[in-house]
Amino acid sequence: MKDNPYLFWGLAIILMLSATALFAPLISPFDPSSIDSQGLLMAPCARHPLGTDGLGRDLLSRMIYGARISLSVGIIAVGISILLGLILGSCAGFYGRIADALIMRFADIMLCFPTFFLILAVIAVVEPSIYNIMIVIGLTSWMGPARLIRGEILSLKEREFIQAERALGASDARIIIRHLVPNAVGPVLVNATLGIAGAILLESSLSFLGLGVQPPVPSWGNILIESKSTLGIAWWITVFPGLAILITILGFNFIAEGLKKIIG
Amino acid sequence: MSPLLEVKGLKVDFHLENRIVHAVEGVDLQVRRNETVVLAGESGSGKTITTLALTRILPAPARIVAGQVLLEGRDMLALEEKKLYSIRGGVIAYIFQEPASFLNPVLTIGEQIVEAVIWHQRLGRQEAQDQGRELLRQVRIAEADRVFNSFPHQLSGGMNQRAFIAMALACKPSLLIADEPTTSLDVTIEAEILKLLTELKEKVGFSLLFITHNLAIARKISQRIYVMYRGRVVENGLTEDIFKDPKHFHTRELIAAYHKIGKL
Amino acid sequence: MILEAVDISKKFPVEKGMFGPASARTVALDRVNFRLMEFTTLGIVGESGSGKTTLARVLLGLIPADSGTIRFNDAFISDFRKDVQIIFQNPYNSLDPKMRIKDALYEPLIIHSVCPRREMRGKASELLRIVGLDDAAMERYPSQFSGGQRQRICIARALACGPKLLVLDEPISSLDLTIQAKLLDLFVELKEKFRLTYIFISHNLSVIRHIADTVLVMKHGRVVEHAAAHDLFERPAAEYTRQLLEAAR
Amino acid sequence: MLNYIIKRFLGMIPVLFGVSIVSFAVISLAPGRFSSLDQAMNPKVSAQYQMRLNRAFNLDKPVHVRYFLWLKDLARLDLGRSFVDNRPVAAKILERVPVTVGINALSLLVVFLVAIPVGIRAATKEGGAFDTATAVFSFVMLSVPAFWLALLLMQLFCIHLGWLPISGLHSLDFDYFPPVRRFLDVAWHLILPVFVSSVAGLAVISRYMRSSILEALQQPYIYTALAKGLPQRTVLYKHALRNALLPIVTLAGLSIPGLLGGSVIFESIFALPGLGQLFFQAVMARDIPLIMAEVVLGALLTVAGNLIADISYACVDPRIRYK
Repeated sequence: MKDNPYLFWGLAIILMLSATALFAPLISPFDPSSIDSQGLLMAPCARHPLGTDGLGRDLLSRMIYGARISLSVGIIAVGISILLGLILGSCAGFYGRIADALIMRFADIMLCFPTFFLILAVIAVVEPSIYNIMIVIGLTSWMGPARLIRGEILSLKEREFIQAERALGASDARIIIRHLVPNAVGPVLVNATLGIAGAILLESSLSFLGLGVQPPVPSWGNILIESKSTLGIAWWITVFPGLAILITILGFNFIAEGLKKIIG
Repeated sequence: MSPLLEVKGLKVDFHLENRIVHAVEGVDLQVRRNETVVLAGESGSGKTITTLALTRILPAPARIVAGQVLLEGRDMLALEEKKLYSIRGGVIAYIFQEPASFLNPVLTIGEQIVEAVIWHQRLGRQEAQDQGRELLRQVRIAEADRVFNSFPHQLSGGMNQRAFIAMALACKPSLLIADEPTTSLDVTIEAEILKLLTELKEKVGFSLLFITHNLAIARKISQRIYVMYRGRVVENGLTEDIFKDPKHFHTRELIAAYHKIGKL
Repeated sequence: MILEAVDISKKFPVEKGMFGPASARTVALDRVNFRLMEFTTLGIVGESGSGKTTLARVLLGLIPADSGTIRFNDAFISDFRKDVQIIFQNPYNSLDPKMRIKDALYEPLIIHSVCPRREMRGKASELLRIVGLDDAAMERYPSQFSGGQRQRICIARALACGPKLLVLDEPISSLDLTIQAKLLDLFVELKEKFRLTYIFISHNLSVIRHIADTVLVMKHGRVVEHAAAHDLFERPAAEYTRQLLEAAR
Repeated sequence: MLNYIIKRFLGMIPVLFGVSIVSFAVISLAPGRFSSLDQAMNPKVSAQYQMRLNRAFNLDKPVHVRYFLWLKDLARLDLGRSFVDNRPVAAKILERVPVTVGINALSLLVVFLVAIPVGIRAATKEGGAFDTATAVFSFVMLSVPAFWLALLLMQLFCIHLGWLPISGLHSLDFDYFPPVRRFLDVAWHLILPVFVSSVAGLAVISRYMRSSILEALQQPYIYTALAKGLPQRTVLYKHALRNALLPIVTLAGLSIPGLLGGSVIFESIFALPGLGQLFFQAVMARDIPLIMAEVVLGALLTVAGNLIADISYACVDPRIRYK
């Protein structure tokens, strides 16, 4: 682990973050929606280490709960996209020309849409809730994993050690489990990690535009909505949530970089 | 009279991430004018690195740690980089193994020949192009004009190698180094290229340092042979002496394999 | 007779149409016929693009032939996947990089349940010994071996389920001459020891002369000549065979 | 080459057909229900909204008929009328195209003019200070949320230092400026938006260029160039660079969807009257015809971008030009 600093620091950041999200109720000094009447827009001080927002709510507590939103959206959205990618990608890779042509053409079509446009269009017609966002991000980002998995399968299928296994009489299932999966898991893992970073970025941008997680539920993105109106006044409302997003995405990018080193 | 090329105690190390590999451990060899010398050895014996070191076109991790390369008395290893430009291609020229990958895929054959002629002989573009077409005819390419304007991917392996030879001879070098030029070609085409090389050598007049692991070719075209094994010259002498009375164990092994499956 | 190929033909699409069938198709095999006697070595020789590798893959059922049949004599070949194995040319590609040598050797033992789980390690080390490698290889990965050693591991894997017919597709072409010579000796030794039949494919005529009993010369997917090795090298019938021999001398 | 282009054009037709189907599918989620937001505010308004939806999409007819009707209108560029101000959607979009395309083109230009030399220098001085500095910059810039970067820079340059305008495309008394002053005024307003929208591209393309050059320098044909005695400069700029630039050309075409997506955020933050801001407003107002039109337009621009990328790649790479 030591000779792979990227992986080490990446995992450190993400584990710390996951712990924060998991034990949010225990470690959060205040209830995220409790209002401190005397402390409207207070600068960081002993009571409120990260200051308070316009309604007097403690920023640290809201950010701790915000971690839950960001992580869960990221992981579940990518879970959906990887699952879809796995199913469609392996069908395209394994079951010959017709399935391959259809699935890949469908992926090309989906890739034509600027992802953000597509997501916003769907959210315009469907209520913007955290679950819808997870599903929408998942449904509009399966194309990358699908192409990756298809590519891995096609390149592996030609490799001689797969031919040798078939000559030995190994069944398709055995070849998939014993040979295709171990060789493909590395690149898919890297893609998934980058996918989570991307999904978190998407969620916070959507929430920042007021189309993601709806207040009062705290998410790093929607906390920043207020920063537009408090730009010159409350620097902490802009700096801290943004920093949290940056560090999280950096963490996932570090893990991806570290994994790339391992799979070579 | 003094030999055209004399290599004394040449040592080349590879500085890899965590270890140093001694690719060439003290090589001595000579090439006289208009002589054909073969540098024979199996993969990993250091024969290619030795020849690349002569004009210092080594890959990044390689370092020349000792030795002298005397070309007509001047030590190539002591020369300043700028001075080497006139030697490379002008006095010592190279032909490599896979013509398709050693030719630039996005430049025409003509352009790759002309740039050498212009650089060395300071000719005008038009004059250089005429000379280029003449060179292609000299290596017995029938449709010289078509090949001149074609890209490497449009030509067969044999045709690319002929064009490569034309390019190498563009500036009338006195020493041509051929690194397994026919290994990737079919048997019938290999015979043609070898015949072409020996004819050109007689007509144009240059020394040929031929690298190969194929002793049948070595026996057919060379007067003298150096046998390399694990970075050292383990045996050298007249071709027939080496075949009749090999001394070093590796040479004996090579000759035995040659008699069993090396010749028809 | 252990195997007979009758009129085997195969074409490969060149330009895959966007939706419709391929426009042009190259001929890989064109009505190939031959018989293979048991315990002999059939050499198949030809230049690149002659179809010899395609023929090997068709014989192993890895690619379907367009037409023609392959009849196995069930006195010798009863269980096709067990009795017929293949060795490929590129040793760097024929072993799963993510799998230890031990597991690679266990694969055939498990697939054909050659022996119970607890005896597998013993069987695997015996296979390694047969091809001249020691037990230390078990725990290592393919990347830690030279080309010649990897090819020996592939041979061990192919022998694991006691095959009768081994198809060798340019098994030594990408190796150094001295290692080629050693592997050839190993092939000859194994053939005697396990009473095997070989189909040995190579573009190198001297290797074929050394090991083959009968020789099949192929050009553009067609059999140009099929004769006993001695006759073929002394008195080649086909013009193309003479050209090949002349070029190699 | 010509048949390559024709094949690419023909290949585009099924893709466009698919795009129209997906766009219609996305939007057809809407008419059946309306979001809870409207219902909470005022039941009467939502009833009116529902009636307008029915008329705009002739909901009574079966799906496939509705689809063909929509497609017919689309083909005639009759994209229906905006719910917000009843103006034809096509007109509303058309007047905003120059702003978005302009900014995106500018940021693409900035990306390529800066990232390519940076990538080359980082590659030639591999492992040096410059190389590590650009590596860190790229890594962080890829992790920074673009909207947050915009906020920070606005705080610094607009509020704190006051060097740059905080939003809008031009100053208040823009109409009285002479032409040159107008140009400078718009340029002055675009400095921050273009920089923010090109940061991600800079990070990606400079790293990509660096690895592409390093890979090209290890190719066998570089040995041939050196063996011909060509100087380092020629080997780098003529032999390595020309091969290394090939993949960069396609990246330009492929980055269009990302740029379009990003413009929604930049144009909202910097209040620039472009397609992105229009799209954002349409989404907030549930202006279905406008949303549908922008989604299809976004896809068309992307398909055009892919086409340009394909064709320019074929022009640059002879292996495709001369099959």
